[in-house]
Amino acid sequence: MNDVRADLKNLKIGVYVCHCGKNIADVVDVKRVADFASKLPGVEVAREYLHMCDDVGQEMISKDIMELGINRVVVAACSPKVHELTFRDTLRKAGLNPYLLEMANIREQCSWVHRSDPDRATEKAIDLVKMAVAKARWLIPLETKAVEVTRSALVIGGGIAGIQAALDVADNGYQVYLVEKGPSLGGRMGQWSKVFPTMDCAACILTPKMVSAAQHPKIKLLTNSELIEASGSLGNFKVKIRKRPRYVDEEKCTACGLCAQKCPVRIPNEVDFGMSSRKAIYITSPNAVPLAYSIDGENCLYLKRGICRVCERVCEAKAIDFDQKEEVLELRVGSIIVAIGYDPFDPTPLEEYGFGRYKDVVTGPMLERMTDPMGPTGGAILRPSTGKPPRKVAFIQCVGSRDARFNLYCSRVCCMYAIKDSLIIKEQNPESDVYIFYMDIRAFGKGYEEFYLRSQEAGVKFIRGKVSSIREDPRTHELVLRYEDTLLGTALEDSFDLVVLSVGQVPRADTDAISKILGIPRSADGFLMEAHPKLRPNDAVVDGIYLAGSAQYPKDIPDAVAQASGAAARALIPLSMGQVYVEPISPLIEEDRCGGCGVCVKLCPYGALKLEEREDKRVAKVDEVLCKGCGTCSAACPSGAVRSRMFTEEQILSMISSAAG
Amino acid sequence: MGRNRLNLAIGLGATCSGCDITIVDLAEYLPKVLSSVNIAFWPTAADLKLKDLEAMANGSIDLCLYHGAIVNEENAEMARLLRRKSKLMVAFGSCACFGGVPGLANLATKDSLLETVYGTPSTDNPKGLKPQGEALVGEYRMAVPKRLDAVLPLSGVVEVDYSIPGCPPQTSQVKDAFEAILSSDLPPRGSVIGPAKNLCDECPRKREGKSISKIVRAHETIADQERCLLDQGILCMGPATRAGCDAKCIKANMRCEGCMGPPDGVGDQGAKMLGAIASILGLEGEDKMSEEDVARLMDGIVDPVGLFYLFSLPSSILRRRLWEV
Amino acid sequence: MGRKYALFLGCLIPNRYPGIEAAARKVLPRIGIELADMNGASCCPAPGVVKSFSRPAWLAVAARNLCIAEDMALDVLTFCNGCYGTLADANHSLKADRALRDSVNSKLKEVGMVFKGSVGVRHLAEVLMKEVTPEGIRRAVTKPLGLRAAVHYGCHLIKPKVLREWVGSAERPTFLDELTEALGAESVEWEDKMACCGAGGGVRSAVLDVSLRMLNRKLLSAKEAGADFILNVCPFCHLQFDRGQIELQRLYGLQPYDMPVLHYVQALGLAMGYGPHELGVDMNFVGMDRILSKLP
Amino acid sequence: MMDDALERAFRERVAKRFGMKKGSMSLAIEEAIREWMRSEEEAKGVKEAKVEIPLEHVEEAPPPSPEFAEEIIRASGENINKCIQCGNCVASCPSGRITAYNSRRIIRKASMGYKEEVLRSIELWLCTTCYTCVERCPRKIDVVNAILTMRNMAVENGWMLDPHKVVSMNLMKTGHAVPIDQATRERRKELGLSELPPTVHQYERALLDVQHILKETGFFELVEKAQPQKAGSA
Repeated sequence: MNDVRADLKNLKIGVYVCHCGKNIADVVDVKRVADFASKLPGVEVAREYLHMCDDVGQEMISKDIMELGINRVVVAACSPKVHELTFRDTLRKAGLNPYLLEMANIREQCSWVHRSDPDRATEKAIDLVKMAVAKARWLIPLETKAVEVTRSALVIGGGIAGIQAALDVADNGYQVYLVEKGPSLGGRMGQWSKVFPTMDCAACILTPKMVSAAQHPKIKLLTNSELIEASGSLGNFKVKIRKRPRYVDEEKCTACGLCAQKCPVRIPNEVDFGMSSRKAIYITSPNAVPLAYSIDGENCLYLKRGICRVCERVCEAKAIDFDQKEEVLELRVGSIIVAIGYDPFDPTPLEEYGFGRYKDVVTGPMLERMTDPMGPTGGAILRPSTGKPPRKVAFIQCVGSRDARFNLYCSRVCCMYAIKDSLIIKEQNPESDVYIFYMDIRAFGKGYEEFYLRSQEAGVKFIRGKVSSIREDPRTHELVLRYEDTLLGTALEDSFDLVVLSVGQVPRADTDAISKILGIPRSADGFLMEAHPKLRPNDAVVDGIYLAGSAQYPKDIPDAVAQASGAAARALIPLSMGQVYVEPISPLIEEDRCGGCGVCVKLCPYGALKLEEREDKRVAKVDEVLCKGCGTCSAACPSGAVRSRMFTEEQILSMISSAAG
Repeated sequence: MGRNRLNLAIGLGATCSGCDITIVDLAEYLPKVLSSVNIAFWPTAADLKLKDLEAMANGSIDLCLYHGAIVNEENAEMARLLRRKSKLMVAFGSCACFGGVPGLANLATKDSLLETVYGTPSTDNPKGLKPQGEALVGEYRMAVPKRLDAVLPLSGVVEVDYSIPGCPPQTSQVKDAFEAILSSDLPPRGSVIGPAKNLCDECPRKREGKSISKIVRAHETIADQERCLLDQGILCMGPATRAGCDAKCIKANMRCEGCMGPPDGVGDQGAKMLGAIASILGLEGEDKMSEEDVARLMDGIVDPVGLFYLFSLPSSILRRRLWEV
Repeated sequence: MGRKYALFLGCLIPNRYPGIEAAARKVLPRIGIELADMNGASCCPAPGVVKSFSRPAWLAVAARNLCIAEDMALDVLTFCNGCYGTLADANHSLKADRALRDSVNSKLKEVGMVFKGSVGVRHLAEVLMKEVTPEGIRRAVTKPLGLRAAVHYGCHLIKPKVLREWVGSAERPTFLDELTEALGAESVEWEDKMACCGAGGGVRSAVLDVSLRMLNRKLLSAKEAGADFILNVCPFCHLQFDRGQIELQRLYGLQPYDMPVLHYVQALGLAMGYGPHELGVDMNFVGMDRILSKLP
Repeated sequence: MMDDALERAFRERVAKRFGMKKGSMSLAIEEAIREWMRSEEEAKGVKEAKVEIPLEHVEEAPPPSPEFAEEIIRASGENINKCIQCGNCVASCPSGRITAYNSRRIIRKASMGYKEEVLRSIELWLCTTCYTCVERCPRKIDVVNAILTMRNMAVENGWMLDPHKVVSMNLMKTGHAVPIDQATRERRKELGLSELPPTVHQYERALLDVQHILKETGFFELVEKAQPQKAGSA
């Protein structure tokens, strides 16, 4: 295992150039690439074929391994992200060490990006193959390592996605820790009243799920809790959870609400986006799970200033417990599902819409709260300025979405929720006029286009044009919208008494913190990045961590639930396998070269390196479970003692000289 | 030592001759060496002429220790001649191994070098004379050897069998080399005679973290004798330098300048050290640093080539500076 | 305390509204802004017209003006939004784009100049806001105006915002209102306050009626808001508001708006106790009686 | 001042036409002014306030040239093909509110390659370069930059409005787009300023430099080759 010198004798390299149907062959002259490769030193055979990844292609490679004694394989095809595992398997089945494979990406890096210049794309493909062959000469056989798995899972986030994922894993018989930052399960869905396109009551379908999660024998629910530290890898994560005190004994509290009645502190209610107020001891909803009050330590008079304790005096169940302390729990889990959800976009920076300045300009989620019987208006849609029902309502779509100044992506839910709310307004007051200003209506889901039609039939007017500005008429307090009806081609002005900004979903404020703790990167839009956008949409980039719901990208409820079940199924794989194989990515430290200078130790982003004291010397030592194979240590080691097994200096240098030569 | 004496040559190129002194420094061991060798060629110590050397049969010298860099055509010719005559060619000292201090000339052009040497105000050269390639002196045509475009290590002109780095090499290394040769117990060809590890292995100092928040130049402080110099912000080359010198400079509270060259497995000493420094520089609190903070920190590195490539520029991937024509 | 700037006059200030120039030369040194003349400067050249015809010509002439300030080693100060638009944007492009700079310098070489990118371009409003500060203005004011001002920012002062970070908000900036309030005036809220006066882009010179109809909306809304006068920081907006009123009257027979127009330096002069004549305020087309009679 | 009877009559009419509600007065006044302006113009023989697109310019629509969009993108650096036709620019446009100027349509036409139609249209010259659309464009297209680039192309083709030619001549002759006049000379003296400002007006050598630069950059040539073009009334 310590021998990192490649066997340069008896080299027999096989090169396999893939057409990828027409994907590669339409641009790159695959025959020329294969002909060229066949003349490279050490190459025994070079072939091209329609689909190297199909049965016939793989068979071609294994036959060569067995019959011609090929002992290094170079596949010139797509990105290793797509098929490296496929071909490693081919090698393994043919009896060759799977790490004696090198891939040249002549699809993404040649044919796709240089479609307009086939000649040079072919030359580049030849260069890449030349480099891959040069590297292949120096490949060394490596072994994967089997590690025992901790058979439990952590689910972060108690919204609909987190609940679904937790239930699926627990129903398979494995222990789940469901961590929720707030005092109750429910998440964003818990804030909505009716959901599209069926218009059913969100609480009616969500509450039973919340209850089954809370009562599930295999689910340990941790509310008021958040992840603060994580280490380890697939199969064996070690996490630390900080559990903030509730100051109310969940078991004793009967949720009678007397405490909140008497509590003297009044603060804006975040559930209602500040449209109502709550007390320092509060419950997020009458359907909350666990159904127990909670004291907000930031605002409680006793906890902040040592006075009051009214709640304690009035509580007949004696449930108030100011002695509760913050706890830090250390858990071991085999897989982690991240379902931290999203925040609604804050439209304040779009100054042309005057949100925050004009009372009657509200966001879609604020309107949602008004439609909730338990919301700030008891379910009635009212103008905030007058408290009266609006007669003319405008919805402005794509506020902060599909907008290069803010978020370029489409938020996927705003068209449908605006249509839903337009129908609710029409239901509540059929006389009212409702306009939806849109750029495109995206009604892509099952039953969505039908829903759109229903809204048109109800008399909602759809105007294709982005509203440029909102101004309040100082006399009438009506909101004057400027827009172009682009289908008519005329610039217009019209007055409304309520304007709803259809804001989209943005990554939750704590996404960055979670991404750093778990070491899972974010994509350019700020959401957590999936391992592959098409083939591994449920996996985070780090093995053993899975994504569910809007943490990955804006989603509506059906999509969030579907992805949650998908993530749960993925997370169950290591748990049910019991063992996982760790890639030989950790570096090899050549002890006879290491002088123990310690440069690598401080540098390792995963804390996987430490100096080990020997009799008369120190040497660096790597923890293979913690190591993620980033290669930082090997690049930084000033004495060349740390070597990345899959990117040895010889491999890289030979690639460079073959490219230069 | 019953058998024939070894034919020994000590050749030299652009050298300060400190390497010669190392041999003399063998002290009590010297008689043993001298009794087992026959000095075939050693311009510093023995009166032998070029034509004597030319007259020898090819391969008649058993061992040639060559010190000094290859700077001009004469050096190159001498190296090639000795190579032909010698069975074993050893690059002796850092100039021969990597180009050494004379290698820093690769930062200048031929003209600017002459300008510096013959044209600075401190030079007594009222007529502003500069060496000519060729000149007639009376009836003789005198030629100054032509300077090469770049300073090269010995391996730049001939094949080298072994290297003994150091400025100068340690007497212990020389002893080891002689022992090995005399007993015919030779390491694989191409090896460096010396420990494979870096200097930290020999360094007695205590190291804590490795994270530099401020760069301190050696003359700006009196370093703590106990603690790792890098931890104190002094850019010690130890981590990227071969051990074998017994950390002499370090023990004198002086940073390692890297004279032993890179340890085994490292091609480019300066680049490796730069890589390490870049990795640990400002590591602590890096996320809070502005562009300006980073720039200020980097400005602490004065004369980076002189700092990281004092001995190894000609054998590095940089090799020499290029000028726009 | 006190900073020296290269004063860029442009065309309209010296050649149509010299009162603004006179006011600036009197008032600014008293609040710590020293002015040095840019001898031989030309038209900036106008961003609406010249830039519309030939970007290379526009850029080269602008670069020449910048070179004059570079030779003086002073930042450029202008109180015309058009000049600011041209000089600030040209300066930015030339500093950012080396190829552009080289091509312009090849033209400048023939007149013995070279653009180095060594100075900045400031609008008076920026300098007043950031260096003098509203508090500094307030201290210099001896006769608070006590009037209701319809503050007009003008477009090129605040947009494109990418090149004017100091502006803060392009939709609802507040700095000019703060500077106006510092004069003891009230800045009224008026519809279409941020709208264009209609003069720019070559529209006023080529299609006057379109330009005047834009102006008419602004004047109507200023009047409705009960403003005593329109305050601006640009001689072209100034000209549009001032002469435009007369043109609306003459060409379309509208009732006179009788809405006085003041450039900020003139309003500052009044608030510092200068007489209207010294500030050339009486050289406007629209009479000033309405406000002069209200002044303390 | 309006007499009371007239005012009463006006108010009655307003109530009839616009209903008794807030804001109707201002709507009525605006309409009245518009009506008034139109009748005054007709009476005085002033051309109609709406900008006319001269017929000869659009009589034969040439076929689209697909490379037009590419030319604009290359010259301006603005990828007009990114436009999603949301109309935000038009709704933001102070000029578009009162004229036929529609920046969205110009961008669309340019993107589709209707070169002649775009470059020859008077619409192209109705942008006041206020940049409001630029600030609000959800695709971050600098519409003004694109429009100015198209104007440069129009001028390059010899299409320059007459009044603009006058401004350009001023610049070439005097170094100022708006040169000094006799009345201002007098006012300057009255204000204690130098009769001529310390600009190119005072420094002849500097004027020659400016003229040299304008020649070198081809400005003289551009202006000379401009064909006579009518614009709106002045």
